[in-house]
Amino acid sequence: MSLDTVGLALAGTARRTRRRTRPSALVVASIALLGIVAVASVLAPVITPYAPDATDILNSSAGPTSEHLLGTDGTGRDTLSRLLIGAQLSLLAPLAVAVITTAVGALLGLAAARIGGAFDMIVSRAMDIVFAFPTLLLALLAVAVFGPGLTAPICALALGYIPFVGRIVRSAAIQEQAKPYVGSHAVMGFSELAITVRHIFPNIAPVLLAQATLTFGYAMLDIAALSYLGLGVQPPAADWGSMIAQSQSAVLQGNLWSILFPGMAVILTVLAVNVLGESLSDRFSLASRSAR
Amino acid sequence: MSDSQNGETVLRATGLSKLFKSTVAVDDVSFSLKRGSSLGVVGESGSGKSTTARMIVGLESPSSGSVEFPGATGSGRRGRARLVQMIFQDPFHSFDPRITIAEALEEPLRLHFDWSRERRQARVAELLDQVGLSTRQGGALPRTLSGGQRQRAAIARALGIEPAILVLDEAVAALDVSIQAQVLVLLDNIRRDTGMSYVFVSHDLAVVRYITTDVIVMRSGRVVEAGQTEQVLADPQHPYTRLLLDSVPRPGWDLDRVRRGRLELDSMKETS
Amino acid sequence: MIFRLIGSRLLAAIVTMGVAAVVIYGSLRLIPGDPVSAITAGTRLTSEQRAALREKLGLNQGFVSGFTHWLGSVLQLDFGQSMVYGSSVNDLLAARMPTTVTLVLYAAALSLVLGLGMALVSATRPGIIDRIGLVVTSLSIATPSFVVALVLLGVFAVQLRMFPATGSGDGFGDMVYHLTLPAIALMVATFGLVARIMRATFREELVSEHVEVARSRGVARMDILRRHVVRNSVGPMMTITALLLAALFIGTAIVETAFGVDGIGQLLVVSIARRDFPVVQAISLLSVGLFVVTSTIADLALPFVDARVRAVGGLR
Amino acid sequence: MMSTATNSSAAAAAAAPLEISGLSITVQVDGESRPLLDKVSLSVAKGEIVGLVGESGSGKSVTSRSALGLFPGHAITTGSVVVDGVEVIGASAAQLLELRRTRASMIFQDPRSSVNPVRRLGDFLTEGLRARGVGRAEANRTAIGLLEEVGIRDPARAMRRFPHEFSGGMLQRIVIAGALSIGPRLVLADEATTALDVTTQAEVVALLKRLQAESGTGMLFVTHDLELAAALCDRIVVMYAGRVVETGAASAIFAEPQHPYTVGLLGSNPRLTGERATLTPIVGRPLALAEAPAGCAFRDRCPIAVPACATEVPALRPSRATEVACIMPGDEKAA
Repeated sequence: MSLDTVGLALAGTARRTRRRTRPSALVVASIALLGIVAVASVLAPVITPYAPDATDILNSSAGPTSEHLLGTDGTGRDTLSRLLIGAQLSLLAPLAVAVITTAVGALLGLAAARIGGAFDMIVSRAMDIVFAFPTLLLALLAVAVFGPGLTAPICALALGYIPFVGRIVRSAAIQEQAKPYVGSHAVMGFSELAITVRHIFPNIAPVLLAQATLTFGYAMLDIAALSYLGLGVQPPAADWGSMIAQSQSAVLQGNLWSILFPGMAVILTVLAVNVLGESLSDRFSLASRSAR
Repeated sequence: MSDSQNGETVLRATGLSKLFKSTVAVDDVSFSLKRGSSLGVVGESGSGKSTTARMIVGLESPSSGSVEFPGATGSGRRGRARLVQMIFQDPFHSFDPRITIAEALEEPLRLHFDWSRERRQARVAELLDQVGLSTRQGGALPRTLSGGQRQRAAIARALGIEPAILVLDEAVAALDVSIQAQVLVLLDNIRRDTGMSYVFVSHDLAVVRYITTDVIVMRSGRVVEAGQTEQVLADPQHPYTRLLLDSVPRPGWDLDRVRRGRLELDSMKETS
Repeated sequence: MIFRLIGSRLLAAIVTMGVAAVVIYGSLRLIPGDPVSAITAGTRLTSEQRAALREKLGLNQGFVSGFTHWLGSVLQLDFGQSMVYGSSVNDLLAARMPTTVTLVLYAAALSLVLGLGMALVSATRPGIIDRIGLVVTSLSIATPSFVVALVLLGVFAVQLRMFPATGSGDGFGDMVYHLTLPAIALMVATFGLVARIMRATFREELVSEHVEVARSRGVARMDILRRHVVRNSVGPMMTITALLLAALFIGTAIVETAFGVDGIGQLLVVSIARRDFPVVQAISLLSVGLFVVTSTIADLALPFVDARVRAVGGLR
Repeated sequence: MMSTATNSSAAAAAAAPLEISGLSITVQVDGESRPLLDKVSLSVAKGEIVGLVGESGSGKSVTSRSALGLFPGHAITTGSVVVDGVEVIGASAAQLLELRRTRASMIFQDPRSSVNPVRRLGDFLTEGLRARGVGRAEANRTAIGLLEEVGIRDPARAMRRFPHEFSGGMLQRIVIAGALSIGPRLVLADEATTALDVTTQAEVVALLKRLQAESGTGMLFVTHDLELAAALCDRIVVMYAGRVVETGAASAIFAEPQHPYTVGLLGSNPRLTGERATLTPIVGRPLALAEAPAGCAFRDRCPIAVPACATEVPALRPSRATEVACIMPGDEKAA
């Protein structure tokens, strides 16, 4: 959903009022969940009980059994095995988006804030223009041009999310450089580059990390949507989005089992990532305010 | 005052002006500063006093006019840093929150002096001692120190570069009264011991009287009165200076005088 | 001052639309290899037909002249002919517009009512209620609309048979009935963000000093909420609404596909799969245009709800 | 612990605008209780301006806010705060609303954030009266009259304008008009002139003084500036670390301070006239009650402290012209 992307822009600027000093149980649980999902996806080829495309026709569209812990889909494929294998693409694609977006967005935002003037105006205007494209539309356009697959949509999404990261980094940097310590360092003879690298960047890094995390969650939803529409991952490869798409016919026959686990996988992963990102951005706003 | 008459000139501002978009923040301001003297820049909000301070240290560039440091050899940002340092009003954000006070004090030493690590650290200890901070406070992060302690640390950091001039922009305005007095005494002693010159920007006439030898009074970007501090405060020539003085609260405060002073000033504006 | 503001905001909107047009037109030219064979993969064409298609898409001209030619038609609201359906893009869009507009407005109404309501309750009731609100909104933000769509289909259409599983109905009443599940699917996936952002806005107002002053004057709680908290949040509310509408429009691509609703969203997905470029370009322009128009309106309305903007002259 | 509300009109007519006695406030922060005020007592008589002076952490703002029942969250409050005959501690929500609408009002530090920026000034000025049920036309008339009183030109037009169209000084005049609109018996001014320029401060202080004298209302003037308090107020209450340390006539406090803290405050202020004396600052930093040592909270900073200062909290007792909470007051004249 591209409304989620809107949140990135606004959530970062809206001050949170929650205060937290130690990581809450929720944050710990989120980190644990993400850790398990990541490890499981890496080990997937070793630990899957069945081949992901092996069919067990006699047990199709089944609920959890001792043979198939999470049941089977409409063609009798083992849901657990497919979930584990699907996790690889489901995690890697948004990771790529988050990494590219964060790197480019941080660089642009920081440069715009520090250089200012016409450069800032051009960068900000360009980001405004990209912002007018819903991220999902950019991903769909990429498919229209380059055909179904993940590489083009990943690049398109990375581009689409740059304004969110870029704007937040820019405003955080502008806020930071207004503090007298930045002026002090200039008066002490340090170069602008040294001040940026040694002081401004480290102080806004938590905000950047929070945005990277949130971007990962949003990109995951976009890519899952693309695969659900049949425009992303192409068979025989699978990710969670395409698993949900393949469960649609079973659902229409009244069998809800087949959507439960892939649906939960997406929701819980995005939830965990968002909890993590929000706690990071809370910590940052807390730190910057307790300094007053 | 004798000490301000004998010293050589270390700073000369000539016809300084600053425009922000279409508003004139500073309008044709000139003054000079002698070695070892302390110049007060007095005014209310919008007087251009802070902008003037920022032009002296190079944080703003003048739209016209010039800031010269006669007899100075260094050039560029690092060269100017050896000549003039600045203390800001807000003690809470004067330091990078991630590094300790001692590290923050050592940073400029590394930039400006080719010293060994031991020598730098010895100098940091000396600076902390000079402003009355303990070694333990030096090892702390800025946020664990009080406003007054941070302002002392900021002074120590500036002293480390051994500048000829220290610009203080409302440096004691944010502090509690009892802390403000401590910092004023410290500043007064430092100037006496080191022969450093001050440009002391403030809205508080009593503080300016305590810490400066000479003063310029600014209003709407212009200098309306200049002279030796004691003389200007004892016998103000400009109606605005008189109004400022009358406005300072004291027992037996004559608020009617303030009203008349304001009327006089307003009528002046209309005739000029 | 205010006229300069309006002027610069309109100029920005026009520039954005211009760049969007270049990108959307240029996408056709970005196709690796020969666009015509890529687009028509799977169908057998004579070389005359190929040449005609090349001519029609403006591919035998340079980029600039091709673009100006295309833009000229678009400005006359002529998006050309669909390569799949054969009919004009305008007819395809016009037939589907009522359905999609209804769906977007329906979902927006649900999302705003629920989102703003939750935001107000969460902001004014710290503690357990606020905490529950945070969990619910987090879930909403993390849930993809197609998962909600499938669950709604399985439960309410297939098992309980309360709502139809597919189609968009005949007549307005039937259409609303058919669009209820799709609208709920969109709402579930979007209200959380509305609630989150508005909660932060309300909170910020609630702790502001003018609210403290009103409290110190004995102004009743409801009046404080109405006159100080909600009133001062109208600006962000308008921005959210503008963004929400644009997001819901592109979101229809997912739920219309899930529910088999014959609207613009589904048309977009089908056209992308079949690389029906004239249709894709038209809907893409529509999507960007919707965002530009709604956010420009929100920005231009801001000076009327917040007098400060008129004076300061900043729109962002 | 909680006195019952005395609400009879006969009592109200005779009552002082403000009577605080033995007020202690403790707040719960992260499961720890943190004391803010310890047995604060002070009063404001009709027609009197009382200065409440202290540095950060002294509890002066908490004390003044308590008069409106504006206590910090999770606070345990003991003692008594009586405003115009109405007990605030333990008062019902309805009683508090009535108190704030009719008896007492507050002027805050920053006029720019005190007034809702998106609403017209007329809304701000009439809000207090409208909350009480006064009709729109009558509230408008009162507000326009008050704007004239505080020196706003073309008051009818000002009612339709927005806060950002006025300077800070003008806006604080409007805030004062708003505070006086309900005809309060008590006005609380919390650093009401601190954010203003010196010349503007003088004008606003003159205005406050005139309006207060005309209406005969009582005023509690909270400030960190002892000289301003001495210039404006009839009596002064000096607070340190959540306790009253000295109180007396303004002239007496200024000319003959007894508490070493008051002496230190005066010694910390550079003088504008007379000899350019050396400053005699107080060592250390001002403390809040929660971090203060046992016994006299000031003893770690006090130049004349003796071991006995640690044993108990000194009570206020008369000493020369003031009342002072120190076991050896006035012994510090030399410093």
